[in-house]
Amino acid sequence: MSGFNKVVANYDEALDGLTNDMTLIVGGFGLCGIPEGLIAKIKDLGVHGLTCVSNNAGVDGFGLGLLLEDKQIRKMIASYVGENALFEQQLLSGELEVELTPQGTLAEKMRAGGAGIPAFFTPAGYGTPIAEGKEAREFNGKMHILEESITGEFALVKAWKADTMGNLVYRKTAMNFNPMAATAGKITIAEVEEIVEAGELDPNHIHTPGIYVNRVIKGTFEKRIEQLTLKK
Amino acid sequence: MSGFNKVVANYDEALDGLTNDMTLIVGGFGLCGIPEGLIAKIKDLGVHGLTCVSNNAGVDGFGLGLLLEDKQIRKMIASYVGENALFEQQLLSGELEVELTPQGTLAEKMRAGGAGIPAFFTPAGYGTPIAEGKEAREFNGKMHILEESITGEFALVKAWKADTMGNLVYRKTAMNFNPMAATAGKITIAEVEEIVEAGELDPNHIHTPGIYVNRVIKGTFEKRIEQLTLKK
Amino acid sequence: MALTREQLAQRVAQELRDGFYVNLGIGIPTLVANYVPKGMDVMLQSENGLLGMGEFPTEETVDPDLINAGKQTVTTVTGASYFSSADSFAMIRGGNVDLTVLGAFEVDQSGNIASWMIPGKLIKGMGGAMDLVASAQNIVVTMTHANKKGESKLLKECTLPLTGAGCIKKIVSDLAYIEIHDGKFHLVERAPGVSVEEIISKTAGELVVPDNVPEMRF
Amino acid sequence: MALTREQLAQRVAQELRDGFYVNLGIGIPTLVANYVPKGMDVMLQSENGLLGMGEFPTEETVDPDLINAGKQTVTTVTGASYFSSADSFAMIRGGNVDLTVLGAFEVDQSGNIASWMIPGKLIKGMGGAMDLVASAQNIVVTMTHANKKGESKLLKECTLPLTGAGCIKKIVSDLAYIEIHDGKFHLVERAPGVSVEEIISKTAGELVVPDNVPEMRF
Repeated sequence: MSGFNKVVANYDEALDGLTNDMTLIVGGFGLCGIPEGLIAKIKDLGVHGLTCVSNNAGVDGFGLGLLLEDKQIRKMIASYVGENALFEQQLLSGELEVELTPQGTLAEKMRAGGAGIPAFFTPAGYGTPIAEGKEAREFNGKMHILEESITGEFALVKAWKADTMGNLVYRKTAMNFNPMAATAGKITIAEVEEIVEAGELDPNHIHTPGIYVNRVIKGTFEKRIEQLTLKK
Repeated sequence: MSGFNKVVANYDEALDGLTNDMTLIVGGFGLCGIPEGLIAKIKDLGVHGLTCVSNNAGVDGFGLGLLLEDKQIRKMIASYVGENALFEQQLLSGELEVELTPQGTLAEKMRAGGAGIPAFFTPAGYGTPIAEGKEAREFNGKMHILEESITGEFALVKAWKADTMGNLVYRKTAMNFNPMAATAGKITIAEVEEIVEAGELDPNHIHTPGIYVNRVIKGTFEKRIEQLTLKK
Repeated sequence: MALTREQLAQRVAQELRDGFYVNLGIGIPTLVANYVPKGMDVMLQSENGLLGMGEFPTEETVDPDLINAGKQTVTTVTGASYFSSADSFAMIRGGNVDLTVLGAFEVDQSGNIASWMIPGKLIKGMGGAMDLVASAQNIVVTMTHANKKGESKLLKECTLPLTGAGCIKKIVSDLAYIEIHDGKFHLVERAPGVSVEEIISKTAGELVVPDNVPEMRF
Repeated sequence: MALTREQLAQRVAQELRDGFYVNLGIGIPTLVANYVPKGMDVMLQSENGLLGMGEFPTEETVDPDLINAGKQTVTTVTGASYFSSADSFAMIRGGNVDLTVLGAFEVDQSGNIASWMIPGKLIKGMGGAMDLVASAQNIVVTMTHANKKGESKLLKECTLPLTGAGCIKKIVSDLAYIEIHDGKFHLVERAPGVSVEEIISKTAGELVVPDNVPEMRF
C-alpha cells in the first residue's frame, strides 16, 4: 500500500511546508491530548506570524505556551486562554491578538470546516459581545447567530494509535478537539503514541479515517497534568 | 442504576406514546441496519398520518414498505425512494407526499437537528430544483444554500449492541443513518441484536452515548439483502 | 445564616432527579456531586468529552488522558463514554442535559447572566459557558446573593457583558432560592435563619415576595 | 468504434493515481475498480459509510451488514473503516475524495450536469449525487455521447433538471475524452477508430477541436 503509507521518519518531514503566517488547527484540551513533539518542533523551526486555532494556549514552557516565548503566534482563536504569564504580557502589549470563541462553537467551526459546511446557526453567544457584527436569526422561537467555519493550512493532532494508513484512535478524554482538528487541516499531521500495521485497528472503531491524515509520526509524550486532583 | 435502565420488555412498551401524525426519524440505508421489529409493530399499531424521515422507504412487504400497505405514511422525507410498487401507486394518486433531499443534506439535517444547530449552509443542490425557495449565499467563492435541521417526536434506530444504559455500538455499514437518527428524536428507541450489562462496552468506542437513548429493546432480525451480489 | 458552600451544593442537589444527566460547572457546582440523594443515580457530563464522570483518582489510578472540563484528573463510572468536543456540545446544544449548574457574577430579572468577563481585568475566555447557558432547558445558577462589598448580584439589568440572554430561571444563592419569570425575580425559599427583609435589601432587581416564604430544608 | 462499457471504465481508470481515495457511482463507474493500474493502490469510498471497499463477497463471506451505496453486498480491504452517513458526506463535502466518477443524462458546456430526474417519469430521488457533484474537486462523468435516438447528451444547456451547476470538468464518453473550461467543450482524445467528424456531429454544445486529436491509448 505504498500510496497510503503516511508514516514519516522525523519531525522535519512531518512539518515540511510549514511557513510563516500560516493557520494551524491544533488538537487538545488544556494540556491533555496535545501534539507535544510537533509543537516543540515548531519552536525549533522558528516560523512566526502563526494563527493558532486551539481551545487553549498551553502554559508557560509547555504546549502552545512554547510558541509564545519567541513570539511565533500572532493570533489565537480559542475559548479559554491566559493560563500563563507570557500570554498575558503579549496580549496587553498588543503583540498577540485573541479571538475568543465559545467552546462548542469552536468545536463546531472546526467540524464544519472539515465537513464542507461554510456556516451554521447556533444559539451560543446570542445577546453577548460574541454576537457583535454577526447575523442573528430566529428559528423555532429562539434566537441564533451565524458562525462561519474554520480551516487551516495545517492541522496538528495527537492520537493514541495510528496505523500506517493514517487511521487514528484516540484515548479517553485525550480525544477532545483532535477529531475535528484532523478534518480541518489542508495537511493533517498526527503525532501518536503507537503506530501499528494497517488492518490492526478495528474498522468498526476508527475515530478518524486515514483519508483525513497526511502524515503520521511516532512521538514521545510527557503528558503533563495541569490540575492534578486526587481523592481525599 | 435504576434511573438509567433503558431496557423495555416488549414492543408495546417500546412504542408507548406513538400516535397519529407524528414525525419519525428512522435509521437505515436500504434494508441495511433498519429497526425491523419496531417498524413491524407500527404496522400492527395502525397509527397513521406519519411523516417518516429515512434515507429510503423500504421495499414491498419489508421495512418502511410495510407501513405503505395500510397507508400509514402521509409524507416521506428521503433521498431515494420508489423501490416498491405501492410507493409509486400512492405517490401518483397523491395519497403520499415525498420531499426529496440530497443524501448528505439529509444526514446533516438529522445531525444538526440533534446537535441544536437549526440551519446550515451546504453546496449540495445549489442551482437545482432542490434550491427553490431556499436562501443562497456565497462563501469562499462558492454558492451554498441554507438548509434547516430535522427533528422528530420519535427516532427508531437499529444497533448491534446496547448496554442497559442505552449506550450503542453499530456494526459495519449497518451504522449509516442510525447515529444521527438517534440524536434527532425526542424519544429515541434502539432495537438491538444484543443487550449487555453496563460497563461491558468499551467507553472509548461507544458510537451513541446513552444520553440519547430512551428505550432499548432486543429484536430479532431477518436482515434481508436487497442486492445480493457475489464474486463471479 | 447565609448558606456555606457545602449548603449551597446541598440545596442545588435537591434539584436532581433519578436518571438525570447533569453538567456541573467549576467551583461550588462541582460540589453538588457530593450530595446526590440516596437511592438516586445521576450521570455527570463533562463538556470536554465525557459522560459518566466519577470521583477524583488515587495516585495509583490517575491518568493524564482522563480529565474533566476544569482540567482536573478524574475517573469514570460504569456506563461512561468518551466522545469529541464537537459531539459533546452537540449533546449540550441538543438539549439532552437535564440539569446544568453554574456560577455567575450577575443575573438579572430578565434571566440574563454575566459570568465570564469583567472589563478592565484580563479576559480569559468563556470556555463552554455560552454554549451551556444558551442550550440547556434547566439551569441552576448558584452564587452569593451579594458581592464582598455587599452589592447585589441579582440586578434589574446586568452591568457586565453577558454570557447568555434570557436563559436563567432558577438561582440558588446563599440567602435564597429564587425563580425568574415574567421579567421578575420570585422569592421561593429563604436560607435557614435569613429574613425576608435581608433578601429584599440585597436584591437590586424587582423581587416578588409571597406571603409565605418557607425556609430551605436539608 | 464506440467504446464498450469495459473500455469506458478502462479509460476512466487512467485518471487514477497511487494513493487516491475514489468514489465510484453506480453502473459503469463501478467497473472502474476492475482496471486499477498495476502497482497502484486506491481506496474506494462508499457514501453509505465505508472507506476501503473491496470486491464482492463469496457465499461464505456475504454479510447483510456490509453493503455499498448501490446496496450491493461487498467486502473490505485492509485499512478500511466504517462511519456514519453524516461523517461520510462530511468527508465528501470537505473535499477529501480525490476522484469521483459518475454517470449522467446530460452535461452542458457550462459544466452543469443532469442525472437524477426526467420529468414525467417516476422520480426516485437524487441519492448522494447532488452532494458528490457539488463537493468533489475532480469529477469524471462517464456516459454515452448520444442517447439511443442519436441525440447528443453534451449540450449547450441542459434541458433536464440539474443535479449540480458548473461542477463538471471532465467527460469520458464512448466517443471521446472531453474537458470543459471557459464555457466550452474541448475535445482532447477520441475513441480508437472514431472520427473527429462523428464527435462533432454528436456534440450539440460548442466544441473546441484542436488540430491534432490523438486516439485514446489502452
